[in-house]
Amino acid sequence: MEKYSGFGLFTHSLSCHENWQRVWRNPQPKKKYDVIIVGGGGHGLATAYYLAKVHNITNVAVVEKGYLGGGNTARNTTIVRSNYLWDESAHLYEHAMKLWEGLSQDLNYNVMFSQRGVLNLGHTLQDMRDIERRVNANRLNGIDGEVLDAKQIQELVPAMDCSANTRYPVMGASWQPRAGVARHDAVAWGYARAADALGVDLIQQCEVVDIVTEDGAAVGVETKQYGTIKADRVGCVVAGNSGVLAKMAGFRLPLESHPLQALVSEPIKPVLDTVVMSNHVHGYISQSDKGDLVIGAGIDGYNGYGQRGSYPTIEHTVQAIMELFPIFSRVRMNRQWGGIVDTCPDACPIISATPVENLFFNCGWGTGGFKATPGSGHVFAATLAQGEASKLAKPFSMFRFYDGSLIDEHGAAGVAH
Amino acid sequence: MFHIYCPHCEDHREEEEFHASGEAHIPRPLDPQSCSDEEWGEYLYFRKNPRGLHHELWVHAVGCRKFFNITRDTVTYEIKEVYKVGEKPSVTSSEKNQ
Amino acid sequence: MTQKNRIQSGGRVDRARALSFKFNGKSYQGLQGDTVASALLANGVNVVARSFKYSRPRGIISAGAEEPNAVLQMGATEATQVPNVRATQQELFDGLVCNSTNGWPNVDFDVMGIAAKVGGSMLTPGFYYKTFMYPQSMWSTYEKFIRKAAGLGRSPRENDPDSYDHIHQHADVVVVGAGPAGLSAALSAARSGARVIIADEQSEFGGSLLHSRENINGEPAADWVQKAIAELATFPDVMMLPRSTVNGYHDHNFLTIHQRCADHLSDKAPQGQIRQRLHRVRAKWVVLATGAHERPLVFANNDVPGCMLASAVSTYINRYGVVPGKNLVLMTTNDHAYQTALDWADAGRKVVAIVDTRPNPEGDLVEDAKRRGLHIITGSAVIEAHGGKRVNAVSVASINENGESVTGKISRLQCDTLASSGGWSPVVHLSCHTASRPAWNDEAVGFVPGATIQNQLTAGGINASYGLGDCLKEGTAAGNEAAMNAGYDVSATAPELKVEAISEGAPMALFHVPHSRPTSRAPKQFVDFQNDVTAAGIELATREGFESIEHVKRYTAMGFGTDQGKLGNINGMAIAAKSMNKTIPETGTTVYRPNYTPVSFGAIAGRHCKELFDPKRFSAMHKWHSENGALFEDVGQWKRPWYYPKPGESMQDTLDRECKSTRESVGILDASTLGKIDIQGKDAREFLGRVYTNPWAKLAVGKCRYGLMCGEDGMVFDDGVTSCLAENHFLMTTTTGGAAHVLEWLEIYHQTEWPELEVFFNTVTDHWSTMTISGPNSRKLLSEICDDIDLDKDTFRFMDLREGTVADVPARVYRISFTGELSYEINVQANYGLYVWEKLFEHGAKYNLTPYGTETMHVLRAEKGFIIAGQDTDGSLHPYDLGMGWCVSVKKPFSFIGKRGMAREDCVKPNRKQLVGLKTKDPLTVIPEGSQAVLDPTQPIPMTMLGHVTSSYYSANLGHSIAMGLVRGGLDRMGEAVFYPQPDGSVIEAEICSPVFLDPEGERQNV
Amino acid sequence: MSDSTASNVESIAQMDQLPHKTGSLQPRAESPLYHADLATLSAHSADAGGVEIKEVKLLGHLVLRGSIEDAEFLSGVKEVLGLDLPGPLQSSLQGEFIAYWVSPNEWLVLVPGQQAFQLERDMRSAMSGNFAIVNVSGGQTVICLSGANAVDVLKKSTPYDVHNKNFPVGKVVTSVFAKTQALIFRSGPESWELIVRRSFSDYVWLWLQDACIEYGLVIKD
Repeated sequence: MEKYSGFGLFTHSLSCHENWQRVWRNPQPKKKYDVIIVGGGGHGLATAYYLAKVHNITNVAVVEKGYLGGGNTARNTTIVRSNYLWDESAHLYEHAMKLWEGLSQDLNYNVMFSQRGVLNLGHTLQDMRDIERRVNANRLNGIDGEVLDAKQIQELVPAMDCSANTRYPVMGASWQPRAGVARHDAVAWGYARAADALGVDLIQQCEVVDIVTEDGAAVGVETKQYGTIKADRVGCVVAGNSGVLAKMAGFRLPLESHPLQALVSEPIKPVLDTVVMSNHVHGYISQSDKGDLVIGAGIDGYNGYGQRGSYPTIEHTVQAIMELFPIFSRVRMNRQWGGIVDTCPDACPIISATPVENLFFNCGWGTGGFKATPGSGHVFAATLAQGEASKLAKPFSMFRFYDGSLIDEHGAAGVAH
Repeated sequence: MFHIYCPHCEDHREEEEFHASGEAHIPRPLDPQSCSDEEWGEYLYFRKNPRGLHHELWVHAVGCRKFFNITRDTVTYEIKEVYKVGEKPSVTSSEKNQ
Repeated sequence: MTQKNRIQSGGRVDRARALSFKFNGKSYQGLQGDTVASALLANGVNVVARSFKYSRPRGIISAGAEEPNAVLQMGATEATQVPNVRATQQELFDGLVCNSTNGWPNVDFDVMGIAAKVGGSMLTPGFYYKTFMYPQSMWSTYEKFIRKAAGLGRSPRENDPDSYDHIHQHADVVVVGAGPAGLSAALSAARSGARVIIADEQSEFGGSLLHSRENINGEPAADWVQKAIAELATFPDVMMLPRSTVNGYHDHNFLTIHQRCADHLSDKAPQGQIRQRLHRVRAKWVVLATGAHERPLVFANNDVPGCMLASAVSTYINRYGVVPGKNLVLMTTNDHAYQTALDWADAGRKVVAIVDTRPNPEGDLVEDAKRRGLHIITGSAVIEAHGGKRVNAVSVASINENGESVTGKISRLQCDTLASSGGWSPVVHLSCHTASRPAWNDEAVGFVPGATIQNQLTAGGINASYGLGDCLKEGTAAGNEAAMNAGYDVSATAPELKVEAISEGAPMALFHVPHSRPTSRAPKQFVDFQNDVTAAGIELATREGFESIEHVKRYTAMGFGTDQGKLGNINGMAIAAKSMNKTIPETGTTVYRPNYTPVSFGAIAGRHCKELFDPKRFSAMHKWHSENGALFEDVGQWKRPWYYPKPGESMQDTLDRECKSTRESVGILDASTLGKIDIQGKDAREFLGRVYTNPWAKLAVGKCRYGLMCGEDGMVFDDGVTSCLAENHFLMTTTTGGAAHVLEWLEIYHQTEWPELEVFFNTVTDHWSTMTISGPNSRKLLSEICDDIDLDKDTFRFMDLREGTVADVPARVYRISFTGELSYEINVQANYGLYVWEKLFEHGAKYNLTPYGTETMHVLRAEKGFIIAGQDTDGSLHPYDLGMGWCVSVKKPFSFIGKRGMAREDCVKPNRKQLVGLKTKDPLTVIPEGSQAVLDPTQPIPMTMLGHVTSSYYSANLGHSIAMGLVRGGLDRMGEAVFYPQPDGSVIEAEICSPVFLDPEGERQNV
Repeated sequence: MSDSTASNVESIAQMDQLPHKTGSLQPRAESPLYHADLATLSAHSADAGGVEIKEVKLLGHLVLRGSIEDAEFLSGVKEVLGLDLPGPLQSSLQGEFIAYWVSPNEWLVLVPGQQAFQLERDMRSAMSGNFAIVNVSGGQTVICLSGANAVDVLKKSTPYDVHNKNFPVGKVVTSVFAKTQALIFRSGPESWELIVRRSFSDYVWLWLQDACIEYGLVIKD
């Protein structure tokens, strides 16, 4: 793998950039792999990378129906934070956060991880109780965070209306300084390039139409373009399609797919240096390095695989942003779009063995998948390598929905974005 | 934004008047106490979540407050039919596993 | 008049009405009817912007929504700033102030431009990803510079003085676009009697006809437009919306139309007027008559000011009376653009040459040009433009037949304007919004709308039908079909419109003009002007393996500008396709998302902001609370009194006073916000037994009972007191925030699971005003204004209800208590709520009747260990976890909701988090709510947490702090110590105890 | 499942909720919009404008629940109110009484405030079986909108189609109204009635004032 650097870029500029190598190969699939990962999004590619790098399992294929990083990786609002309430999720997301912190260097690909901090606003007394609870839990779990009052928030975010004149005045917030945003596409591409360099086959335009099983165990996948590809273990990381893949394998998952919408403004000069999220007025916002205000909110209430939701959701989101930032009234919304999120009843993911032996699922990240990308890939790689859930993955078994050991991030008012 | 025919009001209404209430035709087990944890978990949480035709329960929340069923394509968002609670859908998926 | 490029006559501008405006601090004049762009061109302004990455000078390219360069900061005052206004769409008004957005110190002399000349060769696609990584710690510094350089305009720093509006529309036929196809569609639909809305983004209807030189029925096209508008105005059910862009086409034929009501008048909307209005439209049928955008050709230095779209040049000449230069070279792949050369010549300026990429052009316009003696160079292309801030020459060379290489020698033509036309791209954007994929049409060399499930028809340019006659015909047909589909009679036919046919030769499919040097070494050939995406960049992307068109777009940022790739996307796809040896349809398709053009956040929010962002719900006594100094707490949408501070009191002072007065004498709480559901029917009792965890079979008439409600998972989600008013009649109360959910909960079970149960649920939350008087003197107080209820403690007992009158108003009085004191909850019809409340105060003075709010209520109930659902619960606790097993009846024959759930394996295991009382070692220390419990405060991080403090207060009545909290296995740990580490490093020690801190025997409420 | 023999009159708590003191002793009743003080505002209000607004205060609001297949229920209503319960989205007017269809088993009947209790009693006596009557007079109010632009204000406020062709005089729908809901009744070519919940009435009033600015608002007491 050619090492990227400013100097390298300069060298290439002398030859008019005609000699750049391919970032990844375009291989024909082999007959059989040690591990096949279905889904070439950020999580799948990260899984492949860590399988090769940490576990030395390089006979790995990532099969992707469309193009790499083209699903939710390409559609999310790129927020990265780890201030989750429950120990299980906090440990998982903090694991991801630590990986984020060295990711550009690890991958030799600048994922533009910008630790500009995330504010989770509170507007009611109960919001503030929940914030205190979460920040205390974070602190004792070793996750940075503090509770700010309205005045401190105003100093951090001068553009926001922190006065008492709004419908739901800002009472305070949790503040995680290490949190931030990253460049979503670069995450997928960086993992893809690094995985490819370690020997992983990235097979795009390859749609899995069935999970091939023998004696109740998965032995490969049936693809539309290349027929059967065999594997000792199969890992599915197909947000937005998990239910469809599970159905192929003959079981159901405790999740439903919903549209999640987002929107951006036209690019404007820097006006917002942190990420601001409010569960109560229901919106969140950050400003990308390009200058767009990147805005999102909650899911649409119905099941949908359409990568689009309903317009009122967009309206409510914009109203929420206007409640927080009335000065943006004359700024204009450029584009809206939607992704498909697989949501679990407890707003926590599933990283799990399944009723089919050698078939593993990593899914149900709901609206919060992007931030977990490195952690998710890391623990799923360990799970696939060991053939059983790794320590951090264990609480996220799909079977928790039978015995009742849910990890309910809803109830804890964890803003699931 | 969907335009939904309410079979009770006998009128098309905007989606804003409705709430989606999830998959339809999930009867509460008649004897919950005889259910295993697994059966109860299935009832509580496990859904078909189809890509394609979906029978789902909606309520005309800002309107007549009545629940009813919709058969809708979850990809095209086309509503194929609406029918009252207790009635059977006439449009169904050809797939067996539905 | 210094408008050097304004011609003496012609166009739709009013030469009698001069308007002055400022651009980059300098004053100019334009005319009524101008856009900012036409006025700038009239004044000979060349450079309007600096490009984002390379800081190259940029001029106006187009005359419409596709403009990528002329994107300005507008606004005369801080509060009325608008970033990123497209000069080609903004109508000029007197006093308009605008500025370029990039360029320092100014667009004409830009320091960044010099830097970019040096470093520009490194700014390839992906350069961010390849650099700035080392050292890790420096990224945040690099990022600051990157951010500063990015962005176009800036946000206002003050609040918008204007208001915005939404309006709902319903139409049989919505016609998008009021060009020839749209107008004829609207006319035919309107004539059938259908309800029609026709919207167009421009200031006046007519579309291309506004600058056309063609005739309809022997009259100038613009005259036909006026007649069409006049006829449409005669139909009462036709709505015409100029200055209104259909921005989004959503599922089930829902459209959003963004109307600029006052943007053309002034910075700030005139008094009483709305700046912009968003129409939310439900259409039975939609006719898309959105026309087409001309494609520029991609050649070297094609961004030098003076390079323009051919049709835009015609528009400026014919519509605005502005010739944007002196000497024109036109490069075209098609006949249509010849009109531009003809228009230019008609305006009396010099056409240097027409460079046609086709070897043998033929067609009426070509012949026309030949007749007029215009110099036509065939089989050739402009391969490079020359000049800095304005084109001064172009290089022309012959090219091979498929346009892939330069075949002849290069000659140079002097000129100041280069108009180019690479053909037309149908405006398929709206048809893509509902996930319909456009389809490639080889003949038309463009994407046309693909299959859709929406009730959608298309007419005119969007179908790649560019002849005027075809547009009119298709429009009429689509209007008829739409009206017919919507149920109207369209049998009456109107006379066909006569248009002179123009024969056109076939266009050439050319996107990327070859250069004598390879793309990577040729001067920059821009594809997406706003994001500085070049042909070389696209080729590099594919070379590096970004082969999907989505990858190419994301890697290069092509199409991600505010113009959303209206000019560049097709060219970019063609270049990507060529570099991968694929066809365009093989490379992929292009999908557009809403909005078609950007929409102000203000317009999207409408009136739903500030005070009206969300309803404020008030009880009947709200005014009294405000007048008596209450501070309010938001609970759901309700404004509830939080506490009533007296002058000079701290919050704790107030709470201490309110708590003490209540326990010592009597306090009063407005409890009207609690949800109230009237339940009638012979199966009401059975129903209650199924939805509550405790038994209801034997609750006697006139009695009340507390109930817990769980989900099927066994977790508590609401609670409240339900009273038996009569054998088949109950009144259920819910939490304030949970009222709507509980009612829907009851309905879903009734309607879908147990329809056989005869029961009706109705909300009566708003009907009753509820005031709770609590404290040892509450009976005395009540007795003063209630003489028809026997208040004797043994007659009207705890958990009884009575009917009578209070202050002469019929009332239901419930002897229930959330404070542990003797309490009466008085319910009267809400129209009398304030009256009775005031009467209580009239009589309460002698008992020091003290109003208290939610905070004191919380303290008083916590002294008694009563939970608040939503504060002490979080959806993960079942009744046993709360120590409320007494409220669960396992004996009920029906498996009530929650019973099975709370018996699951994880729910019955020991050591769950359980709700207990907490007594701090230091009685004056109040553990902050949300503090986390540990057993070993010295354990290194991560520490093992046992649960958190849910409720915690200082109790003035007890003289020490009290708290409730969750502790793992807490119910079996009474007397044990737990520790609460605080952010400041201190640790609060507490002892686990019963949550009932006061009057454990419950004597006070029974007095 | 109807085998109940206990008369509805006994098994349901009926309560006359209006005070009976008269004259100076009569308790003061306050309609939901009392606080907006429309009386004072109307004194200063413009005489002409596109929209006229008025609260119809303190009517009796009775919710009737029952089945249209229950002949006794229908005849009981007819006997007492003199009207046939209307079908979906329809209203039925009889003298001072008007019934609005709300849902397949629900109607709202507006009657003079003082008659509500007696009418409830009479209806209960006239029927048996599975039905319910709920007095909600304190919980909602009627706001009349009229004038040439009343329809425009409605178009700003509700997504429902209020055009003549879809919403003739006499029709009634419950729909979204701004961010709350309202029962919307067309009482005449240019007049409409909104029935809104008490706790939302201030919000609706604020909304209406704002939405009417461009048309001119006339306030009537």
